[in-house]
Amino acid sequence: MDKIVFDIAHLLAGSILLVSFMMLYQDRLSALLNLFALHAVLLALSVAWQAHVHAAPHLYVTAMIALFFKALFIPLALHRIVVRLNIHRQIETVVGVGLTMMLGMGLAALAMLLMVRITPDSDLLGREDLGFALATVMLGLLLMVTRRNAVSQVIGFMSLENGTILAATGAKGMPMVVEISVAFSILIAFIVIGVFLFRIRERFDTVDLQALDQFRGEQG
Amino acid sequence: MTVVPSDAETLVLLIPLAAAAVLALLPGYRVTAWLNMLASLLTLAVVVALFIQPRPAPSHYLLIDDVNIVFILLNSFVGFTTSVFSASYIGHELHTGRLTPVYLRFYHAMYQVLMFAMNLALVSNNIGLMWVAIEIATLTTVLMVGIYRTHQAIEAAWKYFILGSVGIALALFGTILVYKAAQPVVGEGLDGMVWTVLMANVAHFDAATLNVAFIFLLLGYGTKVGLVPLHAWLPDAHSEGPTPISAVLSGLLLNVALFAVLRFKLLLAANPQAIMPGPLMVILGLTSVLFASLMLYRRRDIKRLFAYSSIEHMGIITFAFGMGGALANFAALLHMTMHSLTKSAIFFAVGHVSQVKGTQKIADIRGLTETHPVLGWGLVLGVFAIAGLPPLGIFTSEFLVVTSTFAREPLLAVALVVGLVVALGGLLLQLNGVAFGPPSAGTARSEASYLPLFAHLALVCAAGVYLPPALVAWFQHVAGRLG
Amino acid sequence: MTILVVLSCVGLLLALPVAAIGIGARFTANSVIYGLAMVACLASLAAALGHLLADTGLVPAVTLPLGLPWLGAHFRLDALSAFFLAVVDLGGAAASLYGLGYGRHETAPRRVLPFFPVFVAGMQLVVLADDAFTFLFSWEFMSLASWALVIADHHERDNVRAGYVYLVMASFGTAALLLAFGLLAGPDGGYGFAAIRAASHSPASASLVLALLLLGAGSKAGLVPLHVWLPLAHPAAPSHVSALMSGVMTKVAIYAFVRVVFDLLGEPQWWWSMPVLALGGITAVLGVLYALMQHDLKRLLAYHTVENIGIIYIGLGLALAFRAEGLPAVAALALTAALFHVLNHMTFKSLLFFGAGAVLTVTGERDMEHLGGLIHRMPATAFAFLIGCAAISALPPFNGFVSEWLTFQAVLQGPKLALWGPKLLVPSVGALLALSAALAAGCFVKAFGVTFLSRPRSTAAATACDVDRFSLATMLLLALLCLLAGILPGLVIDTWGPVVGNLVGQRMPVQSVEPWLTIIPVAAGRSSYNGLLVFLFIAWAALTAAQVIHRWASHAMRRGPAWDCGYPDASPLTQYSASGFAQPIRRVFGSVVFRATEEVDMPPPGDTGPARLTVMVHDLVWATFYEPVARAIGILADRLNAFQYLTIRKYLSFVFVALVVLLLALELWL
Amino acid sequence: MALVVDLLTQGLQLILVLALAPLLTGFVRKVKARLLRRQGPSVWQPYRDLLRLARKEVVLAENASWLFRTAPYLIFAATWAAAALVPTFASGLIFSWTADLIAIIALLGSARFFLALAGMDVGTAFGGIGSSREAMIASVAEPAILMMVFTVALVAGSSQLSTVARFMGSPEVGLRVSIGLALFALFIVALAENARIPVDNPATHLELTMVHEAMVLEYSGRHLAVIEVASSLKLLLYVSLIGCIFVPWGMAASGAGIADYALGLALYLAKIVVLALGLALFESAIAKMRVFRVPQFVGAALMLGLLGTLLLFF
Repeated sequence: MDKIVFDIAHLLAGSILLVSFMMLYQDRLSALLNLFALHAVLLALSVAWQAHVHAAPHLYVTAMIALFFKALFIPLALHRIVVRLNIHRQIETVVGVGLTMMLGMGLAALAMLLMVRITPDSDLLGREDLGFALATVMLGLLLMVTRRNAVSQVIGFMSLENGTILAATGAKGMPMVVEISVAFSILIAFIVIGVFLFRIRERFDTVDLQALDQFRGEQG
Repeated sequence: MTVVPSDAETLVLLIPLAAAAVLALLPGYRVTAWLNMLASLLTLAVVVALFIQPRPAPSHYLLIDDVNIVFILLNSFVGFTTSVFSASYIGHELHTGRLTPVYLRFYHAMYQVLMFAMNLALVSNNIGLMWVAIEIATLTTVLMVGIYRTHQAIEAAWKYFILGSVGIALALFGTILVYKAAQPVVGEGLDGMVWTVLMANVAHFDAATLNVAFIFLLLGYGTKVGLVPLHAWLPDAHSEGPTPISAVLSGLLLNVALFAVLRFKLLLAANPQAIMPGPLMVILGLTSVLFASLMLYRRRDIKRLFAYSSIEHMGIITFAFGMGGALANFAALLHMTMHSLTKSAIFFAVGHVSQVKGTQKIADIRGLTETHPVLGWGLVLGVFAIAGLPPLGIFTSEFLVVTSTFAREPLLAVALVVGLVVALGGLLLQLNGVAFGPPSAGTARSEASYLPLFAHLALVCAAGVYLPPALVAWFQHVAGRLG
Repeated sequence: MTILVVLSCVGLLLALPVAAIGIGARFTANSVIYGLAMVACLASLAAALGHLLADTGLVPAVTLPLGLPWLGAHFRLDALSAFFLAVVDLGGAAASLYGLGYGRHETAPRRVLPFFPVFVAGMQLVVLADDAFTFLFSWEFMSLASWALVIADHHERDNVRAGYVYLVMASFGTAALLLAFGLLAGPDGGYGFAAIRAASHSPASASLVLALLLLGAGSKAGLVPLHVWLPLAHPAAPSHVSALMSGVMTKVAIYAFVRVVFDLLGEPQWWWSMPVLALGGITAVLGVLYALMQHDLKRLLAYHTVENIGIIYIGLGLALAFRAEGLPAVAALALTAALFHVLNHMTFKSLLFFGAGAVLTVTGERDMEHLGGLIHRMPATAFAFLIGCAAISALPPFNGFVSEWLTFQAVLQGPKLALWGPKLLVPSVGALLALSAALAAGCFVKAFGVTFLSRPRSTAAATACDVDRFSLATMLLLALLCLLAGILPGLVIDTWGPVVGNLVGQRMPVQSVEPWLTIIPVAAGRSSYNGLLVFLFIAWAALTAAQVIHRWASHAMRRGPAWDCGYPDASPLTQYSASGFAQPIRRVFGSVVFRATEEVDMPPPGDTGPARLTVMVHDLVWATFYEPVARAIGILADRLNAFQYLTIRKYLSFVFVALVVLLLALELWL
Repeated sequence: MALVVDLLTQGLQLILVLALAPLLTGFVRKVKARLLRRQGPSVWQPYRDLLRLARKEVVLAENASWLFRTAPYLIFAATWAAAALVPTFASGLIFSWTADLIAIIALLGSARFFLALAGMDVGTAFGGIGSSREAMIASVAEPAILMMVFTVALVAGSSQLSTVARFMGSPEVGLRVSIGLALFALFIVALAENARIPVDNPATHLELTMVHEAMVLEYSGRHLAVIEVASSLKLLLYVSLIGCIFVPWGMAASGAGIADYALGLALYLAKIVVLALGLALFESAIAKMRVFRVPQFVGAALMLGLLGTLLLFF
């Protein structure tokens, strides 16, 4: 195959990771949502490219899901929630952005190191793709644990999940990718609906997890 | 689809699924409760048939072998007894207004979906399918945990949901990595996810990929097993959901997740270059035992108390599987069986207790053996069983775990024993108040059936004294296959 | 055949709870359960004694298809088992007979009746078990049954707490034994005792087993510092169960020690005797010192159990020392002494607990400070209790003396030892033994004097009357046994010659052939003792003296008030109290052992308020060993409890950290 | 025939100790009186006292039980048995193997046990004080004497007094530190056990200092007489014990002729006289101790005994 094929795939995967870093850096909620939309678009492109390259049309479904569900629907819905809830635009990060970024760098390095060792018979780029996916997963998790706000945690989770989808599509000929992405979408929908429902039922005044934490068990 | 599959392995999945559909449509909790029981019984019958008949050849999706049939059998049995308990229990919840008929309908449908998901996870021959099944099980139980819609219940469900989702995502990444490792050897496509194919070829897989994969899988499915430090969802989910669901969670779902871990352990163990998965499991198991045993001391909610005890026991089982060897594996299987039976029995008892006393707070439940001798002593017996005292079954498995470990790794055995004694101290401390001393108010008779409780206890007690040689031979056979 | 008889007795006992729950009527249930339990115990006793006396060398064994199927439940009745089975059965029969009367006063019989026969059966199973699994199963089962009996009166907070401490300690002990047997069985799971006996154990692992046994069996027996549960739990149970626990269950623990150390482990190493001797000596002295500080009658007796366990361990330690140095004859003497003390302690401790139970039944009091003068109102109980006191104080001509005398004889063989360690330890332990014997006598002067003698200190004590005939019969029978074993020791100790022969390779010379039934442990020139002659002479001399004086001098008698220093009608409170009695000894020993302090709060001159004396006694063992552990668990539990209340984000970060750590580990180490 | 002689000798020993005991008490009293430049009562006075007491009516405290009434006889019997078992003028008597030294000490323990109980019976503060202190002293004295017994038994290779006496009389003993320590320990214990100065004062009736007298305070008449005999017997026992173990010369061996017996008897009497003189001298020269000094005093004996024993193991 053409080298360009891999280069494009590689470029897209790298961009996804880059956006992950940007999300880590971004501490404003609406900007974060936009960045996530970008993340999802890049994922959709990447998946579509894989579908095209490997002639695996079912992957287009995954790409469509990524594009419409994650890049459009979810960010819009979350935007609405943010507006409706009128929650502070400033994200309360747990650790400073600088530190988070350094942690993120470390994680990315770790992911690369781990992935470079494996599959010695496959080419370097393929390994790096997997490394990018792993790094995206780790950064997503990092995002989840460094943000106090439920909405940004949801975003973290979704970027984590984007990483897995990236890995899944990168794995040549992997079956059930579509099913998995559908299952994940359901999961995400649940989460979003959950956030949404709690607000509507007015059980929680804010979506800040600290409010939820008041009902941790055994305090009554 | 008009083709009715005749083979039992599909029936195991179809019955719960069909029942769920029917239950979702039927009003009236008495009928649904009975139907629920009936469906569970049918599943159990099919599983027994499945157990007896020769093993079918594995397909790309489903697999019945000697290992998972043990899990399926246990699953269906406890699923059935729990449905019996649930049938007599859940009506009371309706009377007290904690549940509405609509939610009850939902509850019964979800119960069967959960059964379906667990059975699917167990019979699947495909690591992707297994992942999907476990995800369904997670979602179902999340809904069940939150069914009372109190603040605490929703908080517990939310916590469970988030942690479970992250776990699931990690497990998926691990699964993808396994496929990645398999792909160069077994080729692209479905084969790369079929368990039997993977097992056959794993020796040639890339070890480095498998290593990373196992860490993701261990942490992902380990979250569902409730291993410390991934356990946080477990105590709350147990304490806030309906009691039958607590019983199913502790008795079954944890086993299913453990089964998933076990499968990948086997995979790794078959690859000579990969890391030994045992030590990781041993460390996590031991951490869980020690942590959970200390957590028992400060519990104020009785269901949460036993949830921590479940963490402890999953730790013991993980520890034993991690140690490996015929004796330890046998002990782990036995322990798993006994724990499922005992812990669900305890949750049955706790359900009765919280109904008659109207509370789950340990401080408000006092002198149970005096006001409710049968229930009280049943609970005492259950706690003794779970604490590993004879003549109850867990004593046997703990005996085997400890003695077999001590000869190999004395320090680990000592640490385990310390955990066991500390846990016993904690459980007993709480039991003393609950079962003895001057009784607290609440002398109403329990309306739910004692039958499942004492059936389980009788089984556990009988197993403590006498294990049928056939069962043991079977377990030994399975233990041998677990390496 | 014998073993089948014994096992069917066990089976009968195990079936009794069903009857206990089934029979509604309280009176009938009581009679049926205790009656049948007694029958079962007696039948089993007959079988065990028959086996022991016949000494055919046959060892009946049977394997039942229970427990682990590939192993089966092995039961075996060798001489050692038979001896301990006889001890268990004798104690069980006595307790059952006593229970026939005592049980009727039980407030909650349903919390006692089902567990009593099961408890006895558990103890029987322990001594019969012939594989590690069956042994530990029965062992823990026994603990569990006795625990249920300890908390029979569960409305009493202290009882539930005692039960808690007891069961935790019991599980600790079981855990230690579990590890010991794990080590003995090896990685392949050779759990049968025959396999363990046949296997060779490396010196290191054998020593570890010894250490674990001292922990496991020692905690059940009550070796200091593992004894703390004992004085809490034994008194809390109904008195006939206290008797079983103190008199019999501790012996089962001794059995476990003897079985493993003397039988399964093979040849002892030279230094093994040293920890055993040291612990035994310390236990003996501390046990009795603790007992002296008590004024709860049953607790005092429980502490004396600790003391006597120390004495038995001294005997066992001596036997180990001599055996390790190839002196089987002396080892046989020491082991015989230890086993004799096992039997003796069972008889007199049961007797004493029965006595305490009788007092408790009629007065409702265990606190000696509220008793007194019961000898007038309970003469038969007082008589039996007195004999028990004399026996436990090692006074001739009773049985306690003979076993201690034999132990002393073994101590006197100490110079035969070649190695310095045991050689120097033996006389020191002898001194501790002597000290404990002397203190025990003082303690029982206190116990009997304050409880039965002097003037009543409460109305309950003043209005008591003697107990039912079952209880009395039991106590008098046991008193008779104390006397008989004391005056015919030769006949008694010959019974377990085969036991000793099997364990140390040589038995003591046969005693029953000596003239006048004297016992001569080693050689006639060295030492001998004839309890029969001593008893006869004392009886003859006392009777003759009384007769002569009454016949030739005077037999006139008049009652008058006691000397009152000119202050008539002194209140009973002016008598010596139990703690007052112990005060001199507390001053002598207690300041070191218990950090006892006395504070006198004297009102200023002119003030007519009472002066107050506050005595503080610290339990150093509790403070040194247990409190730190309890505190550590408490602190850890508190600290870890914070993990219940974290935010979801923090829980997520655990997952995250776990992932990163594992991946890092993978990266760095591979 | 030999059996009859043996039995007669044994009987003689029995009667001898019983007959001599009050005399020894009287003799010590007399010597002490003379040392204090008093005339003092006759050495036969104890016999007269006993006879008078025996004839008197017993005044029993209202609360006294059957134990109070039987205890004196038991105490007497146990002490007599013990005293009769210590070889006096001859060793190897027909029943000498009945009990060894440990058993003899234990028999004295039995006597003390009943005495202490009797002190508790009436329920006055005096009885209690006596019993309590007796228990304290005994708790140190008894191990001390057992340590002494160990020393002797280890030297002689036997705890049987006849054998010990024979061994100690033979030249193979030599001079040993341990034996000296044992003698010293035995002497201290003898003082304590017989309620002599400095541990107790046999002549006192000052409540706060007395031990033995406090326990027997409620006794009167024949009961008191029997107890007095028993305490005299005990004193004699200790004197005989010292004689038998440390100066066993001239003791007739079993099966010896009349002359040997006569010689043994004469020497025995001489030993008693010498030891009694020593006791009287010591008692006159020293003052009574505070009660709580006593454990230290007797404890010294325990330490000496233990040291003596340990030295033998080297």
